[in-house]
Amino acid sequence: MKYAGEFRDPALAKAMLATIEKQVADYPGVITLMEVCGTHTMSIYQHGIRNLLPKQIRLISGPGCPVCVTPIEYVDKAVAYARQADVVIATFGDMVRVPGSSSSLLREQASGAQIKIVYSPLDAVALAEKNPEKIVIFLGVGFETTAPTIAGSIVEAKKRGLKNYFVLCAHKTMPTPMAALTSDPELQVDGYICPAHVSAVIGAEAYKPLAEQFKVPCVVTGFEPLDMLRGVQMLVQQVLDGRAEVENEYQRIVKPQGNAKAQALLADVFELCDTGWRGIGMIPGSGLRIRDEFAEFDAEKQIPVEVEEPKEHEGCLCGEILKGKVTPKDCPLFRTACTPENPVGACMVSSEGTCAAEYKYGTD
Amino acid sequence: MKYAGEFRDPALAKAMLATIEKQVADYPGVITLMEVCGTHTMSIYQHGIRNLLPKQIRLISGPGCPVCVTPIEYVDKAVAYARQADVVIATFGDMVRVPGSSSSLLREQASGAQIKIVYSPLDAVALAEKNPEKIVIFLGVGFETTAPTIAGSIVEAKKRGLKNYFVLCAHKTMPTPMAALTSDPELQVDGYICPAHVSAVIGAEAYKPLAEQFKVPCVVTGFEPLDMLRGVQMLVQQVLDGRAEVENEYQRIVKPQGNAKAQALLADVFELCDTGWRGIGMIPGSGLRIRDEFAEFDAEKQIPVEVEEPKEHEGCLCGEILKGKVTPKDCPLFRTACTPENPVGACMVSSEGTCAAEYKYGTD
Amino acid sequence: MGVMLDNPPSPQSPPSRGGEVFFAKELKLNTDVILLGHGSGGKLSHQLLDELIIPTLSQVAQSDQNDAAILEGIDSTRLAFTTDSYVVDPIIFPGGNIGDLAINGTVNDLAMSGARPLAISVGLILEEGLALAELREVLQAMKAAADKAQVKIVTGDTKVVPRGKGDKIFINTSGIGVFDHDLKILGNAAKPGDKILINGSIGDHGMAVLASREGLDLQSDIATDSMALNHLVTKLLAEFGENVHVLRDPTRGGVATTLKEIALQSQVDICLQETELPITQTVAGACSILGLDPLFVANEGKLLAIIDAEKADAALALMRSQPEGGGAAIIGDVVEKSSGRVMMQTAIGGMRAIEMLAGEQLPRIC
Amino acid sequence: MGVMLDNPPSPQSPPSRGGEVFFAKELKLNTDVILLGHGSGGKLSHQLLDELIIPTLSQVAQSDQNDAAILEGIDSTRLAFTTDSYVVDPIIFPGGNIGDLAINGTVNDLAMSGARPLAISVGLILEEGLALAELREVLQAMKAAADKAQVKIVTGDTKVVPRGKGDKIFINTSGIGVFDHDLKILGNAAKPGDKILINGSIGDHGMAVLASREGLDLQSDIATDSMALNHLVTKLLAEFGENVHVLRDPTRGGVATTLKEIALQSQVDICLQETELPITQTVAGACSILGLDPLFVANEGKLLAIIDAEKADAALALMRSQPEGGGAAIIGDVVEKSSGRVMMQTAIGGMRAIEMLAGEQLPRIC
Amino acid sequence: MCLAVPMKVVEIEEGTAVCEIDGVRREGSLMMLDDVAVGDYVLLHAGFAIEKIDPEEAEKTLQVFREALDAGLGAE
Amino acid sequence: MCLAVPMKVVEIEEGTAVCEIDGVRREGSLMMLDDVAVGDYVLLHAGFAIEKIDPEEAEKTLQVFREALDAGLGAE
Ligand code: SF4
Ligand code: SF4
Ligand SMILES: [Mg+2]
Ligand SMILES: [Mg+2]
Ligand SMILES: [Mg+2]
Ligand SMILES: [Mg+2]
Ligand SMILES: [Mg+2]
Ligand SMILES: [Mg+2]
Ligand SMILES: [Mg+2]
Ligand SMILES: [Mg+2]
Ligand SMILES: [Mg+2]
Ligand SMILES: [Mg+2]
Repeated sequence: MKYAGEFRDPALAKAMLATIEKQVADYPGVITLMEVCGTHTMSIYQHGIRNLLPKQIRLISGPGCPVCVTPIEYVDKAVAYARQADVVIATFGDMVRVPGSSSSLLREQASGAQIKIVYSPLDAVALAEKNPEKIVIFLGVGFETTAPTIAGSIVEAKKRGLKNYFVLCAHKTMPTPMAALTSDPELQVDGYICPAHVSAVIGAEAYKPLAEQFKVPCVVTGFEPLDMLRGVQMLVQQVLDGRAEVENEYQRIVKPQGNAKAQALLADVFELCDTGWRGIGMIPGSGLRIRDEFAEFDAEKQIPVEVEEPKEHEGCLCGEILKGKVTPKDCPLFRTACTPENPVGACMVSSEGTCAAEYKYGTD
Repeated sequence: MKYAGEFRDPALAKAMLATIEKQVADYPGVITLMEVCGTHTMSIYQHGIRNLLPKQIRLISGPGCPVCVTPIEYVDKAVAYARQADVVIATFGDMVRVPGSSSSLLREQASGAQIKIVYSPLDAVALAEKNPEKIVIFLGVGFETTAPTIAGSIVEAKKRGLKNYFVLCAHKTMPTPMAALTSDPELQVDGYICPAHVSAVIGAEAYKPLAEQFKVPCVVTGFEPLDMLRGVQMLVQQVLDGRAEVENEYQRIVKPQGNAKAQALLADVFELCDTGWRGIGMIPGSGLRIRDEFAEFDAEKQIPVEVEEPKEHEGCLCGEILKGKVTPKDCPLFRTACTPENPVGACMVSSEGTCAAEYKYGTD
Repeated sequence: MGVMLDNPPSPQSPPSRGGEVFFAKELKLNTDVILLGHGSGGKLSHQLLDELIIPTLSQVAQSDQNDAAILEGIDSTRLAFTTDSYVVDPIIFPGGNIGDLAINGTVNDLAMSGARPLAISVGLILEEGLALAELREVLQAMKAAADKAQVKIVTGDTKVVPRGKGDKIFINTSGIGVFDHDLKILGNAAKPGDKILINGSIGDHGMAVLASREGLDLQSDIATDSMALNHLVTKLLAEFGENVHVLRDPTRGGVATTLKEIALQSQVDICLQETELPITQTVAGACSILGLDPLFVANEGKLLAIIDAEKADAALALMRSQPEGGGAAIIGDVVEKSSGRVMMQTAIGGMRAIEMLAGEQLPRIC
Repeated sequence: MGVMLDNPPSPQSPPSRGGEVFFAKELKLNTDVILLGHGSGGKLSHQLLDELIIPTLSQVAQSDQNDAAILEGIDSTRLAFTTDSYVVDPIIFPGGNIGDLAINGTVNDLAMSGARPLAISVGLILEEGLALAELREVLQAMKAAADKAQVKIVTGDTKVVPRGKGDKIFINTSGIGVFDHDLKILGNAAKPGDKILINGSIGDHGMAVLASREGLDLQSDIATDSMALNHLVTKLLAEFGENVHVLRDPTRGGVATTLKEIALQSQVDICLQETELPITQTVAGACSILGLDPLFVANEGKLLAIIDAEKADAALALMRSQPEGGGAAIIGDVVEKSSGRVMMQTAIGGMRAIEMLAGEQLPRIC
Repeated sequence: MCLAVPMKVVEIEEGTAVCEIDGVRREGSLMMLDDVAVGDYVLLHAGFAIEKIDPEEAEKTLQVFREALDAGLGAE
Repeated sequence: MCLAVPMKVVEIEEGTAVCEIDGVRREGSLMMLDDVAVGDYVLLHAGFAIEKIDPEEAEKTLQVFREALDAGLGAE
């Protein structure tokens, strides 16, 4: 695995760990770093990074799993669509287990709904083209990494003249919630491990206002273990130096200005909107909605559906976890009532969710 | 089984057999009686009647199995309809095994066609009502016993305002082909065992022209073993007496004029037409077609379909068998290439067919 | 799963898995139906097994579950081994369901070889969306049937197929039997002169299922005859030993097909007496409406016993004295060495041949 | 069907039914696909059996077919008994098909208990419309796999379900094994200090099937690892006897789920070494595209052997010398008595827990 | 194609009769018959009552047989 | 939601690249990238190539680690 395998080299990892240990050897306090991207959360657990780091470094997880932060109303709406006879729900595999107020897509599939897990939104477009008698609704969930691929699918559907391809859109954008979080006086974050692939689209410079306004160090960091260790090392160095800059560990992918074509695609198809984050609440200007020019592909505008009253699950600490205030083990439901096969809250449903990652990979 | 069990009484059967034996004890020749109804054919085999009769009496089978006499083009058309995506073929179980030129309904079902076996044409009407997105085509095959039930279903579909119920019509009528057969100089029939339930509709008098024109005794006969024995006895007596009349053994059901309401239903929905009989050929005025007033239910008029070139199976003696000229055992394919599970010809396909009955119940 | 037959685990011991994550509240939490994940082999599979399937069928602790069950203390050098899959629609019908059917069917196949049924395996293929309540009912019927037949369910497997790729539930049962005697009960052992016995009425199972199938709209009180016959066979063999030549259960294809099979295997002619066939009026009525012949309709609690003529009456008496044989009858004879014909003398004294079922018996009006 | 294991019928003897009506021209006449009637139990069923299934799988003459197979000359007081149903989609995939899978799977389950596989039953559930050519290919693969594993297919059953009520073909195989030794190879026998061995690379089967499934559009040369492991087990047991504590095949749920099961059953902690896991580059590549973890992907020709540490290197050497074990590796240790945790030391030296598969592994992009 | 069964009418509602034979019930349309009453026997074919059964005629037919029997015919 | 895999472009046709990783191939749309050539490595996400990989930058990043290693860090 070229460009992945090299970044898992054990000897190099040990050298970087030693570098970090040396860095903080005399540091008396604790440096709290937040990874906002769920893929980072996964990677930390998967490679067992947390227990390799010196005790002065504390990693906490932020709201970066797009499935986890999707409001329950969205899941309920997807379920309601799934129940319509001619509708096929096309989705990435991540969404199908997410519990809505009273059901999930997997549960609806068991009752006869047509749920098709695809690898790419273009596969959903092909599905619509192949089944003109069906209504294909793709679940548009994800950050700036994924949103352009859905935008691309809409452009493609338009090009092919499809009348039966729709997107149920709940895309979110990244730096905005970080600013919202940082302005929470309870939250003490000494530095941000900034998302790898979101940044490939939006560019490293996108975090500049955050770094400058809140005086918080930001390092765009890749997902491989070496990347993560180096990102931590760079953040620690900023903290030790008293700097608060945007640095880019992941220069092999992420450019300062990001991917202009992907950004143009996003801007063509979507526009910013206010949106709710599960566990956090409404964050102005943090979502994407389909522009009027593409309203013919907007499921919500084209296909009426009645949705049940949303009902959040009780006792779940997801909101606090998404803000990085508590960890899964602080939740009384963790591992007892709430498990990956029967998730209570959003953080347990996606394999990227903080609770799911802790459940699957946590060692104590 | 009231009105069935009594007519299977062994002691009474033996008494009637003795009566017949006595009747023909001194008769030097052979009396050939033809049952024209397939249900008689079945009954003869099922009860083992043939080998109970004295050797002076020879029973031969005529063209009375409606499935057997349905032309191969009809099966091909049903198969072609079955291949249309939205079509459900509704039919009595008897039709599904009949081989067309290259397929059968059972074979098409295995390829994904929707074939629904019903007990009553009214069940097919209900099926159409319940599945408005489907086109339900009922296979209208049968003589005057069955044709009124299909007429009834059309009347019912009209009453319910159904737009998706159709009949593919190949109904045939009874006395006409008997006349056609009898005029064949090769055929030597000394008396007709006339159909039981066809006669319930058309009435015993319907055979009068036949009896009078061709000087051939006719006895309307029930299907139970006692009925059959008595029918034989009555025919033998006419032969011995030199009479050629229409008599009615089955008076508990069959009236001289038949069932006027059923006849009216037939006349309302259908009109006579020329039609082809498998193995026999065209017989003028022997078929029924749907009247123009009910054209909206006529599959052939409403639903265009392309049908393959008909291809009859080679070596089959069905035609001769339907005319009563040879018996199945005279056919070289019988029991070898031609079996009920892989029928070559029409007489093997329906359980009423002469070859099928001989295969299933014949004792040598 | 695995079980030592000599040391069955105590039924009190609960499933002994790691933490509380395995307990019932979870199963109840959001699975009123089977989900695809219940066939994944992972945690949902284990939950389904631990919460429902194993406690219902066998009470084997999870810690005793292995790739294969171990049967100990086998003292027979001869084994009977059989398998059958059950695919009936509907899965629940008057008098039983697919669960007891699957146990009784395999118990009977073992018994028909003269073996004592010892252990049964259960392979479930569940369709996504199957109601857990239906599954529970089926499993409970399996357990009750196994208990009644005194056979243990020792190993199993559960798969889940996507909705529309199955039909609620398919069950395979395989069975092992041991021999407590040296008799050879085989389909090729019928001899001229033998009598043909059946332990009760014909066609009940097939007509019960058909009548309860959607669309035919028949109302009747016909119930399946599904029943284990091993105890009856044990008594027959104990009493009549080598005078019992053939035993076979006339399931799919009915009495006609089964007798034709035996006639061909033994190369004999068989003659049935129509007047002796035990057929209930209700079954005869339903058959007459649909144009079916009860001789070809499936039975699930019947056996055909071909027995030396000298012992036939005594065997009939024994059958009739047993709960499984109240309606027993001698229905025909093996008449002579031949190529394997089956005939029937009809009520009025005629003779007709009996062939195997050709395709399926379909409701017909011809 | 029935077969005397000591007196197998000669393969030359043709099916010995009545007349010519049973021969091949008829089967060929109009059945390029399975029809419902092939499951009726009647003549079409017999034709399918006599023309295709029996000649392909077992060559038992029809006259020897009974409700149960008879196995003679059993000289073991202990038996292993196992069952599995196979429901894979697609039924034919790179390197194999559902047929050899079904044989190998049951052979392996017997072998994992330390038993010598003796006899296998085959229960087929065919979907109306299945192409006979596909069925033939599957059956031929079954026979070849059984021959290779030196196990006999002795009894079987065939059902047909209506189109849309099945998925081409489901196969149940059940198996009986006998013991040539007194060893107890059980899932609860892992001991602290033991080494964990695997006979080759991980995840090949699951990824081969997934990659050949419609819609994912992956191209690769990944082939199933499906293989019978009984010969390998025989050698391991002959050489290392009671030093072999646990054997298990990591099928559904993969290596992770299987080790978690063993850890729970034996109440021990297990620690894997990520760097020691044999995973081919291609499987790793396919997993990374779909976001799957190879530890949870199914294997069908692999065994996990938990072996006394002292013999682990010798056992590894033996495995590597065998055709089934060329890629064998020691992948971890049993570390201590505990409540049954499985951990993995990652390549960079971190530690992570391994749980069972939760639901199904779904292709994901998170 | 002419299989028909004699069944007893046990209920009538809106042109449809519930017909019974030996404990088995099935609905049949009365579209082709007038004056059917509960207790009558009808011949059911493909879900339609196609004719009533005349008990007197049935009896008369059987009488012919009984006379033959009484005349000593068929007695072994 | 940001799983993406570095893959080598082995074929390009009409805006679509065949991408390969260790013997596994999958098509990816080039809608978001200009100037992709066969032999380039791209990051594939949900069927789209979302960015090219810069080999020099990759090398530079690894170099930092190698220097730490050469400095004797992490050696046991
Ligand atoms: S463990 Fe479950 S209930 Fe608790 S915070 Fe996490 S998702 Fe919510
Ligand atoms: S046996 Fe077959 S081929 Fe011969 S006449 Fe009869 S139907 Fe035709
Ligand atoms: Mg196993
Ligand atoms: Mg069996
Ligand atoms: Mg059986
Ligand atoms: Mg299993
Ligand atoms: Mg179903
Ligand atoms: Mg049997
Ligand atoms: Mg098993
Ligand atoms: Mg297995
Ligand atoms: Mg069977
Ligand atoms: Mg299918």
